[in-house]
Amino acid sequence: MTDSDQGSFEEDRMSVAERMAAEALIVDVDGFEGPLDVLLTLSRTQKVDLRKVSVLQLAQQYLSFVEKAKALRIELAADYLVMAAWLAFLKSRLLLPPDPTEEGPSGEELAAHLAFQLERLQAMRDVAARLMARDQLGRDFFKRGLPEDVTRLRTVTYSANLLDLMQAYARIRTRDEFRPFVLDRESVFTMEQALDRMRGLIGFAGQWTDILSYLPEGWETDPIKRRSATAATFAASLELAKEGHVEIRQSETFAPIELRRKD
Amino acid sequence: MSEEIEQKEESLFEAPPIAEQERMIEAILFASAEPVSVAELNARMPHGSDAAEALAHLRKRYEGRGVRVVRVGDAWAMRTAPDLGFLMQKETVEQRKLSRAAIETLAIIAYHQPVTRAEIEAIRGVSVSRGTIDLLLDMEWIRFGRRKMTPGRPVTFVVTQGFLDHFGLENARDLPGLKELRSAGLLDSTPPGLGPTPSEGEEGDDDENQSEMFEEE
Amino acid sequence: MSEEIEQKEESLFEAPPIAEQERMIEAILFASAEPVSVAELNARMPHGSDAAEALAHLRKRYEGRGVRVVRVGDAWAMRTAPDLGFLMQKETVEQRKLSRAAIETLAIIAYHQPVTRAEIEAIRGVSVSRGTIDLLLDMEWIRFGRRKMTPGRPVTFVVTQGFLDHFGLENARDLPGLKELRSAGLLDSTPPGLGPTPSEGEEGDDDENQSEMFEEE
Repeated sequence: MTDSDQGSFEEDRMSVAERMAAEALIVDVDGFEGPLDVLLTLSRTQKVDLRKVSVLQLAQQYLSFVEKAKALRIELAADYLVMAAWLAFLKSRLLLPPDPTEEGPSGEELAAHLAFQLERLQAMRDVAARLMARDQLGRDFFKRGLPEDVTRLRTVTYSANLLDLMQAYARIRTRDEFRPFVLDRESVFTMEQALDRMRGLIGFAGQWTDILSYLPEGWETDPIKRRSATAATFAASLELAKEGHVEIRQSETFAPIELRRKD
Repeated sequence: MSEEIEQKEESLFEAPPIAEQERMIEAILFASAEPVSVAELNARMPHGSDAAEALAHLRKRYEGRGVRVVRVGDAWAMRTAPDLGFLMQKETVEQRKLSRAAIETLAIIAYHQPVTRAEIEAIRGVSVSRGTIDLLLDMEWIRFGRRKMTPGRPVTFVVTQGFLDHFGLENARDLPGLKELRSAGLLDSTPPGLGPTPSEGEEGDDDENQSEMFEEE
Repeated sequence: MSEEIEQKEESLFEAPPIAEQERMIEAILFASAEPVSVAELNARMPHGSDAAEALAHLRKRYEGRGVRVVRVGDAWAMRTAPDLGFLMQKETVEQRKLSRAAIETLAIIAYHQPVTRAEIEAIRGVSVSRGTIDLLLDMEWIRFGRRKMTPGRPVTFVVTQGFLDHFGLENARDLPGLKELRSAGLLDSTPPGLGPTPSEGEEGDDDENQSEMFEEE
């Protein structure tokens, strides 16, 4: 390293080669993987064991790197600037006598931690390189080219437990009960049907006749059908009376309802 | 990288020792996806090698081993010894859940045996595939029962002792009835207050069935 | 879904002689492209066999041959001798070009496992892209490990058997330079002699991590 008479150890302590390297850094800033990567590269210019790296000098190198980047109007990502601020802080801590009232780690501790981070990153890079330099499968050593497949003799056994069985049965037996509610059309005789039927018959009803005699054939015995047919016939009788085709009478409560043609 | 070495070796013009050639063939045959001819071996090995001779040594070395060097057409390959073929089989027992169709069919047979296929279909409301019946027969959970004394004399199905064993039943009478299923919450989806339901009406039949259920073999 | 249950070979016969067991293992390992675990070897061999012992014999037999018996984690495989790689241009598989970020991330996972993403980022000083992790997962060189018992229970990454196989490592303890790194304190999160710093408060876990580091599959 060349000594400089200007006192400040900053840029002048750097050799031409180092300065060119620093400039190359800036041009190449996209190629860096963040501030730590830059710091690691800068620390190499100190040409010492990473354990003996001067963090103060490194901080200075980094700060001047950021300054130059700014001068060259290179947009630096925020984390580069955060690192710069932190290093500026670290630098002041290292340069000023320790303030006993100050809390937190000392400047030396912070510096040691930074040096450790750099050393650790470098160590990881070294072992990564060693790892990749190993013999590799498919490049240096090979697996069986024609593996003989294991034939699987597959026996399938089926399982079901009692609960499955009962649930299955329950499912089948409840299915019927759960069909959507629909009227059982088979045992329903509608008023329209009754009207049709009676219109054809009232022509013969010259005398008073019990309306129950108009129930359709086959609907008299089954109670459900009988009820439906009776109601329909009654309603149809009222409708016919309303239309003026028939007359209706009932002698007393619950007595037969009779009708006859109205001329 | 590898080219460099090869060039170096070729430039020496001296064939590697036969033991080394044997190693090479071993590696090539092992890694190759296809049988390799002697010509190709020679082409791949350093200049001056004698693949045929090295191959003969290799063949001898593997005699009686778990792997052997075999001729395939006019090429060579390594294969596992034929007597160890059984090791290349992996016996696995796969447990599968019975399909819904199968378990429903089985349940109907268990509750209504002896039951014809037509009856099963009437109860399930869908047709029963031949495969489902075959599977249950195959598993020996059902078997053919007596023919029914109805027109066509259809075959019936009944459950087997194996079925009873599997489900931990002494006999099919132990199967819970619909009332029990309901009280066990298995039928709890029945809307309340419907009064006597058709299914309950059939419970009377169940007893009847069950007397029929245990026909002798 | 379908559970496979290895059917234990029940044999009333005595285990085959060790030389025969060796042949069997030879055949099984030879036939398989992927490492086979000792447990699987035992399962496939006749009842009473001792795969571990037979393996030791077999390994010895293949010493110095063109093909070797190698250990990969808790499994075993046969692989060609690395010095014969030059013969295998035909078998060489195109290696995926890994970015520097991917290589470093892989190394950090291998040496620091189980390691969280945040820890990887602390070491590299930059964020780790999702693509890098995905690529390594996709290559089956890394997999998810146990969650860390720290707030948020972050997932961790560990290297796989495939990673060991690819780099010819018997187990993660054999990683080059691992011992030196550990004794230099470079696998810790803080420099030796310094307490945890506010930025890396997870130090307490480290000792625990390292004992965990070689968790079995």
